[in-house]
Amino acid sequence: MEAILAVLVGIFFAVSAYLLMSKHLIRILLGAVVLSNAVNLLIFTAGRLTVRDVPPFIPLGMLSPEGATSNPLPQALVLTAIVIAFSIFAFLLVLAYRAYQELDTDYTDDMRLAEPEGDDLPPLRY
Amino acid sequence: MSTSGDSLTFLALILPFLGAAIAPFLTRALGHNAAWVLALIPLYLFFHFAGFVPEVAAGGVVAGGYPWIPSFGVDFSWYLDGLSLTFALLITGIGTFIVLYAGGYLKGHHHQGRFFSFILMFMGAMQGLVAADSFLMLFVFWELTSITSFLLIGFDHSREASRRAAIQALVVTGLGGLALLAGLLVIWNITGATSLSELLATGDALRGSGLYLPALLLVLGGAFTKSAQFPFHFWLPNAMEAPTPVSAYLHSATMVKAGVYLLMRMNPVMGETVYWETILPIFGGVTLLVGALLAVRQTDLKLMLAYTTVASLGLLVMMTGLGFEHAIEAAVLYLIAHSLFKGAMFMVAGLIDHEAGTRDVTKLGGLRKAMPITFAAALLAAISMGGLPPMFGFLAKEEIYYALGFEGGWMTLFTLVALLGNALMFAVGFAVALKPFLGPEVETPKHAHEGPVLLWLGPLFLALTGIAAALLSSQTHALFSSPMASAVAGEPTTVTIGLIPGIGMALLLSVITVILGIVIYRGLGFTRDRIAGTLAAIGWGPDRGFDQAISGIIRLAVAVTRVIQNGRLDTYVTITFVAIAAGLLIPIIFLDGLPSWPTIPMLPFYEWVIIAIAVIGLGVVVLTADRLTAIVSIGIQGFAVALIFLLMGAPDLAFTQFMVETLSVVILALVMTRLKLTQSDHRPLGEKALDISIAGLCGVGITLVLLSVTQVPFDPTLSEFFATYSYAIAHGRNIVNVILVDFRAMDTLGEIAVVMVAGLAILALVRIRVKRTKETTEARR
Amino acid sequence: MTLLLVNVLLALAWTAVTGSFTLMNIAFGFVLGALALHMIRAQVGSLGYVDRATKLLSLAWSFVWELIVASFRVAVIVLSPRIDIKPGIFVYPLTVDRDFEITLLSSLMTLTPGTLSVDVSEDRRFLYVHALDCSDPETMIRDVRHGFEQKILEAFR
Amino acid sequence: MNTVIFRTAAPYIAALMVIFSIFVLLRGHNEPGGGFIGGLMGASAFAIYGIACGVSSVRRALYLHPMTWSAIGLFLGAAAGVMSVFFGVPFLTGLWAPPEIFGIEVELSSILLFDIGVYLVVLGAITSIALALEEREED
Amino acid sequence: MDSYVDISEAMVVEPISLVDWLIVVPVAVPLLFGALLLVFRKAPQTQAIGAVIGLSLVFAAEIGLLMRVLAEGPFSLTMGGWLPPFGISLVADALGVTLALTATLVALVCALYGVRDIDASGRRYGFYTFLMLLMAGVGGAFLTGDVFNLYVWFEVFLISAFGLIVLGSEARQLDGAVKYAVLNLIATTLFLIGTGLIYGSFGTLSMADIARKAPEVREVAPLATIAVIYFIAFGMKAAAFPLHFWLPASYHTPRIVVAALFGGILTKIGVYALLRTLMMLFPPERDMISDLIGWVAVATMMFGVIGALAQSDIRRLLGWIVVSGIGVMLAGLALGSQTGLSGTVLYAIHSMLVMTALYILAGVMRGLGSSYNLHEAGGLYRSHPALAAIALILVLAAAGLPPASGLWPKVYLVKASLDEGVWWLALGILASGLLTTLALGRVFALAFWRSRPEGVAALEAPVGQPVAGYALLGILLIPILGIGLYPEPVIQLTDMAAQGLLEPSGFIEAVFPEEAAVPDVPAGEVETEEVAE
Amino acid sequence: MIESVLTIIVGLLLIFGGGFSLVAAIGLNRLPDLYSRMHSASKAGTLGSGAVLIALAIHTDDIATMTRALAGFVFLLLTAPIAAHLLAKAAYEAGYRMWSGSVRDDMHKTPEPPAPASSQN
Amino acid sequence: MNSAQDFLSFAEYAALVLFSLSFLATIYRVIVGPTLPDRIIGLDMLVIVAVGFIAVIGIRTSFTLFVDVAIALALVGFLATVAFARFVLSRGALWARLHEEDKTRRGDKT
Ligand code: NA
Ligand code: NA
Repeated sequence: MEAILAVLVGIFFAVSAYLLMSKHLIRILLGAVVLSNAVNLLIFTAGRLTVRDVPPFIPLGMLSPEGATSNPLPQALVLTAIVIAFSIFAFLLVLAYRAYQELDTDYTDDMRLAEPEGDDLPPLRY
Repeated sequence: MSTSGDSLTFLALILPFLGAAIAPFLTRALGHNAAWVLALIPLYLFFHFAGFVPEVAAGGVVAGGYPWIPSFGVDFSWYLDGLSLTFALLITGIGTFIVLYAGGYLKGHHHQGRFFSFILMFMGAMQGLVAADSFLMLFVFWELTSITSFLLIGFDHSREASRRAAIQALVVTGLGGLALLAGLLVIWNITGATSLSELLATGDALRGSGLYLPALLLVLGGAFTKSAQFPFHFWLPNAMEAPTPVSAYLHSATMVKAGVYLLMRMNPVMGETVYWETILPIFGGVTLLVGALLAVRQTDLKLMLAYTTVASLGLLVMMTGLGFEHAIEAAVLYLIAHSLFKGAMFMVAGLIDHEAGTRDVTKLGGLRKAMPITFAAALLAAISMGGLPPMFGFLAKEEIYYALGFEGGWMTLFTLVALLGNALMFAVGFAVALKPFLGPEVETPKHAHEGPVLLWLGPLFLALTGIAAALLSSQTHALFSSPMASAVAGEPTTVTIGLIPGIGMALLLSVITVILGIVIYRGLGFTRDRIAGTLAAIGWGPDRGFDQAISGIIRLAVAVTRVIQNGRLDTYVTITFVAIAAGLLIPIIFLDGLPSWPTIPMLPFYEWVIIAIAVIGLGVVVLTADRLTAIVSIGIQGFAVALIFLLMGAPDLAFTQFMVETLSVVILALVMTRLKLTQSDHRPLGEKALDISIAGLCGVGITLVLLSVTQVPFDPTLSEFFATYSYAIAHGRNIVNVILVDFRAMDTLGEIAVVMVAGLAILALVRIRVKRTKETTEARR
Repeated sequence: MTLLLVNVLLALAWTAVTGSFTLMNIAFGFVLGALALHMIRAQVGSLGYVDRATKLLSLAWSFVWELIVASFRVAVIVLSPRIDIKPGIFVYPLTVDRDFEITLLSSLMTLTPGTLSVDVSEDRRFLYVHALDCSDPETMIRDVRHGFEQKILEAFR
Repeated sequence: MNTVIFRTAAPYIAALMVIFSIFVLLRGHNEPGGGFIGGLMGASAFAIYGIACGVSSVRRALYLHPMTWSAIGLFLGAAAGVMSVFFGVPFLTGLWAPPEIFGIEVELSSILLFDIGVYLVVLGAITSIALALEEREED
Repeated sequence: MDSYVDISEAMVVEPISLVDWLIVVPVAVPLLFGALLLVFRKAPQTQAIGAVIGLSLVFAAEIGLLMRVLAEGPFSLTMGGWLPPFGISLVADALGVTLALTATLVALVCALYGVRDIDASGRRYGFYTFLMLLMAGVGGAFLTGDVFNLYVWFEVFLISAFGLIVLGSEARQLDGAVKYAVLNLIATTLFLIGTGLIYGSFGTLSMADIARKAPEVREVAPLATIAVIYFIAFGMKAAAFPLHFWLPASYHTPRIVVAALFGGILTKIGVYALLRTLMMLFPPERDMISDLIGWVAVATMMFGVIGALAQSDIRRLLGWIVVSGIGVMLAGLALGSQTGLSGTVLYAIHSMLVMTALYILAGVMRGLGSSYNLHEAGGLYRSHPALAAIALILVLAAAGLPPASGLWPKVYLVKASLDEGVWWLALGILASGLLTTLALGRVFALAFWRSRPEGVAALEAPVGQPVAGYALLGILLIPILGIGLYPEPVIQLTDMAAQGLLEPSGFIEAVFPEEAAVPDVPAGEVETEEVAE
Repeated sequence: MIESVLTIIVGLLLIFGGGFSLVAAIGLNRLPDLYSRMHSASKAGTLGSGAVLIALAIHTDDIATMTRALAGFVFLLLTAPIAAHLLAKAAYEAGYRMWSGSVRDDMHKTPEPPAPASSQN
Repeated sequence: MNSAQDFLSFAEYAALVLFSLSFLATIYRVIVGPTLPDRIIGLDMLVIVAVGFIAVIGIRTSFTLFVDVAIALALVGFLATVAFARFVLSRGALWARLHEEDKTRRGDKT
């Protein structure tokens, strides 16, 4: 199972890289979403999927799970990562929107206000 | 040899800096007369150091210090032998008069206090430099001289030439300082010595090391830049932008002599090698000739003197480099002599400038009546400079010729160089000392008369000291020259030369020098024009080269920066992913080794379907040209991931993922509602191919690493612990939740901080604009 | 009064999702429901009256039945070899005039296969309905009028 | 979204979602759920409410600015951790009061307080985001 | 039903002292204060006061921590009372505490400068909340002993930085923020990837646990790849060439106080993380890539200063100087020796202070009506000589010249390079220093010495004397000059920090005290010796 | 026995639900325009998933789970029509035309045309 | 009894097959569109199918906690559709026009 998910993670990662290398902010954002999913799957897979039928819950009346459960720790980590990624994504999205509003473009090659094209030479004299 | 901490010497070393701190206030209170008070500082220091003379003259060394950075083995320690003590005395002695001179010269200047401050700091730096024992202390004070001279050269800051000269000096001497640091550290590594005293005790360790040459080149880099050796000489004449007291000080006993000091200091441990004896004399000789010739070309008194300083430094380096006993004695004598006469000459030049309003030698004449004391001082200094008796300069020159004249072979060449250089300096020296004073009176911008005592006291005293030192040569030698020469040579050396010259080669050479000098003096105008013509024909020099280098560096920097920082996010991200692809693939292939081939398990078909949905969703996101389709498809892959979590036994994750995907799509749609985007995404084919390759490699890399990691035997201790105690202690059946709120609540605390800040940041983003837009629209109306 | 009903319903929903029918839990659900209603107080106008449980049940049953029947009808359409439909939008003149009732009716119609509420006119007198088979709107209007709409009126008036 | 149907239904759906979100929050310690999921769900509720009935209705419903709720949540979360200073145990150590409240298996504890903090933070922040984006544009 | 559970198997049962709680303060207090400031965001006048109180508490706590670390060595507290490695441990050692303390000082100065620099709307929309949470993230990052928790704190300060960088919402700012955000997102995600892989390889997240398990796990796990992933991720956070793009693209765009905060603190956390992970967790892997790190270091310092030379805008120039400094710090990591690491930590401290001061200086200059643009700046030496003096010291500090703080780390690093025979690294450090001298010397000559160019009017400036700015610069100058003149105390700290990286047993023992009890070496003697010293 | 019957009912509901879900999905692809497709999605789909939820409710022996499953069904019934209505209205107002084979469009003939899109909240 | 269980297993499997096919068919609609609302319908449908799918998994694994996920999805799943509808309402006109133009250009084949 890990092998299949490893391949899937690879696909997710490649897609996110491709999207992030785009010149359109919206696509970059989509890349960020996919990237987050790639990483979440990666952590999840790295925690092994040996037991995957039994969720990590302790049944009523028991002090601890009867047998093995799926690994809870990566789940907790991924949960944290999901929420963080979502917050950052939301920020990026609104940032992109505001940038679009102020700069009239979502095409990153045209977003040249902070580093204008053809910057002037600094003074050569003293 | 005193080794303990000596608080008075320590105080002496920091006293100038304390003086610098009070100078502005004192000047505010006393006006230019503050000079009288402030001069007490160098005067006190002079006497403090003078107190060591007997001990040092007797062959002793005054050393001491305090721990400074014990963790690094660095002390604040001093080492006063004949070399450093003589330097210290010159620095403080001449410094006393420089302070007084500055009092007169900058009288009424708005920033005279600041000037005092700078010059005292500079003095302190210079004094520390020559007194320092530990390498790093030497280096610190070395750099401090560069920095304070930067301030002094740029003192007249409203003029561009001053600023340029200051930067130039800072960069060139800064370059040298760094070389020196590297050199000292290399020496430290070779010998284990952290201080000069330790180094001097290591004997041949340095010379015998394989790293001797790098160390030598680095040290020479420091010395040559500081001492303005060709081709680094250009900064020094430009430094004439500084007020004259600075020039007088920097050029006589200090700053430029620091390089010579360093060479002399290192001579016992680095000298007497082929490299040393080749590089130093050659650079010194060339510098001597270049400096002297360029001096002739000048008409500005200060510039004439400045170039002769270059020449003199060349001569000193040449003599130091030759390294045999008489050469060293000559260097020592010439150094002392030069400090005295050059200090005096500069002060005279400044005095003329101050009184007559110009320093252009072609516009001056007949001042002898108006400024008799000045004339006397100038004349005495010029005599010393010209190497005529009864001045100390004469002794020095005799010793030079004495050293050079008896050797054959290559030494003949150096002899000729010295001869020519000396003759040229002779001519220039007298041009400075005579031309403004002799001849008919010339109308000058200001009506000249004798300057105030503050101004003429220094030059006169220094000039007279030149006589006294020569007349009392045996005492001078006993107290200063011999100890100094011994220190430089690294073995006991006795200087004997007196005012009564022996008949021989040396005297002959002296006579030739004088005759040649007079000839040049007579034809000064002619020579000047020829040299000017030649230089014009060349049309390039290191000075212009410096400008070209700087502007070249800046232009190059701009060009390079435009390439590496091109302002395009796309390029930045692409490069980042190239790095990531390389960082994933290269180590896994070459360092860690590839994972073994995995077995593909049997999955229920619906799990394949879910995985397929994820891949399809991704495919659509990538392939569609329409953004909205892409956004909808993002939802698909997100849901697929949630289902994968669900099927892998992670209902909480699936739950969260569903919620997050939903909300992501919601806010995407909300934002898209506000955008008016129609164009679709296209990349040129080549770029697309490149991006796909990079992305593909990244994907392969991640897969390989993850496979590799999942093939490591897993240690489930943590999760077993959580399962054991989740309910028993933490009272929760949902182990994931218990991890989140108890076992690893710290993560969650950080996480909610992220969420809150994201909310606030978005609020700020959306809201602040609204206000601004209103304002700008109002402003537009 | 109606708020009370809704509040009770919400409390029941709470006990349903928590699955614990203890008195304490119902009370807590009631408090929660009250809080939730308080938040939306601006939108909660008067709703009608209480105590129509049987009629509500009747409405619910007729809806479920319609849902199943009509779903089969759609299934037949979808699965037939050739899709033969005459879709269109017809206008349904509303008898009910309260927001809640309009909403309920429109939702029921949407859930019932074959019809889909597209919009309500500004004056709330007409419901625009998309039908998969729009060949005979009059019959459909009649069916709804005597079906859902009447049951709603009975249940909520 | 100017439609009677939506405007009428949305408040009830939203109220239902809020209730469900609290359920998810309180039960999270033992069953799927918890502060995050609950908070996300609550935020969804307000997002729907806002889309249907306008942002101002949501603001009125919340009394305080959603970011204030969020800040209160963070404060509660951190304070739940700091409480343990009075018991000589490290930061964020679970402190338990006698259990049994409201019928569901919830025990009063600093852990619950912490999870409520999480809930409020997520609810407030995401609601704030949604409202900021739903608000009528001015351009 | 409840069977007996031995709590001592799972938790620390002995009550802890209040002193142990000091380690929590740098995280908890900024979070609490940040939350409170947000609650009271509509009272702008309370904001600065609250922030300063909060940061002062943190500062005091960190001084306490430092004294404790000096007295007793590293110590640790595991959150939730769980036994390590099951709970998240905070660990205070010389490295973390020293950097945290410096960062807090810088933040305190920025909080005060913000009073002038941030308008009411900026405060209302959370400047001080962002600042506090940024510092919570920073404090957490410096003190946590858990790799995933480190990731979380990275995100906390990253998102707070996002908030700060967009505050004001000017178009230029948004442009810069986009690049900043996208590239930093990739970096932190890569960090998370590395952390996931670490968990997959070790089954643990506690740094101490990883460090002690590394020797066995190394046999089977792809640790070199993970180390490289961390190197890329933190290298990017630190703005190492060629992953530095985000920094020069954005640092000049926000309010100057924000730039001061970022320029001072943020990149150093990347350096810190590199030290912590590569040196402490993966030393053999670091050895494998040390040449790579060295090249990156040289390229960063050189391209950084080249970038600085190319700028007309002082703020952009400073951004590149920050980059260049990162290269210098990486040199110590490349060398991996005691001297080199000590130099790196020392440089990090120095850089925090000096870069913040330089940005604030730029702000004060602008506040006096001078332009950020070097073509237009001028005249400040005549009008404000004291400011010029401050500026000069800062220039010297940044250039690594005496009498300021930049000298010693540079000396250390050059010495370390030569010790290891890596002459080109030494050359790079020295050359970049020289070019920095040129770049900043030019700024001094142009903006201070030169009179304001013809035809350039003074820009509109806020009324009032820049006394506040002077005072804040003065606060920063004390340590800057202090380190320059008498570096010994700080060097003892950085030596200790470097020692702790090279020999992490102290760190491990702080987390797992039972490790220390294992007497497989005649530890008794060694320990008594240490105590005696 | 009762249990067996219930089990079989559960099985039948599962097949029924899955079948209706598939019918809805097929309808989604076969029907000619988006308005027709909404019919398929919002009813058959809801019924399909709803049937499975009811199956779950029957299958479980836990009252809490049962009520929750039924609540899920109710939630579906509450939300699905609202979503369909909103989307249909939006699509119509945005100008997505009906299939050319449509026979009637009363909405188009209304005296009061819908308000312009820009004024929407 | 046993046969009832067998039947249930078969039914579970069959339902999973049917739901999986529904997934794929729904996805197909999302991909081919052609209009934005078509894709949105697809996404909406996807959520509904997911609810059923999860419920089946819940029965199959007898972990009833899956039902929580399913009902949550049922409750919030329509949110995305609502948001998209809002988008279509305010910006969809443009898309609709573009789509219609596109259709005219290619000739209406539906
Ligand atoms: Na590209
Ligand atoms: Na690209």
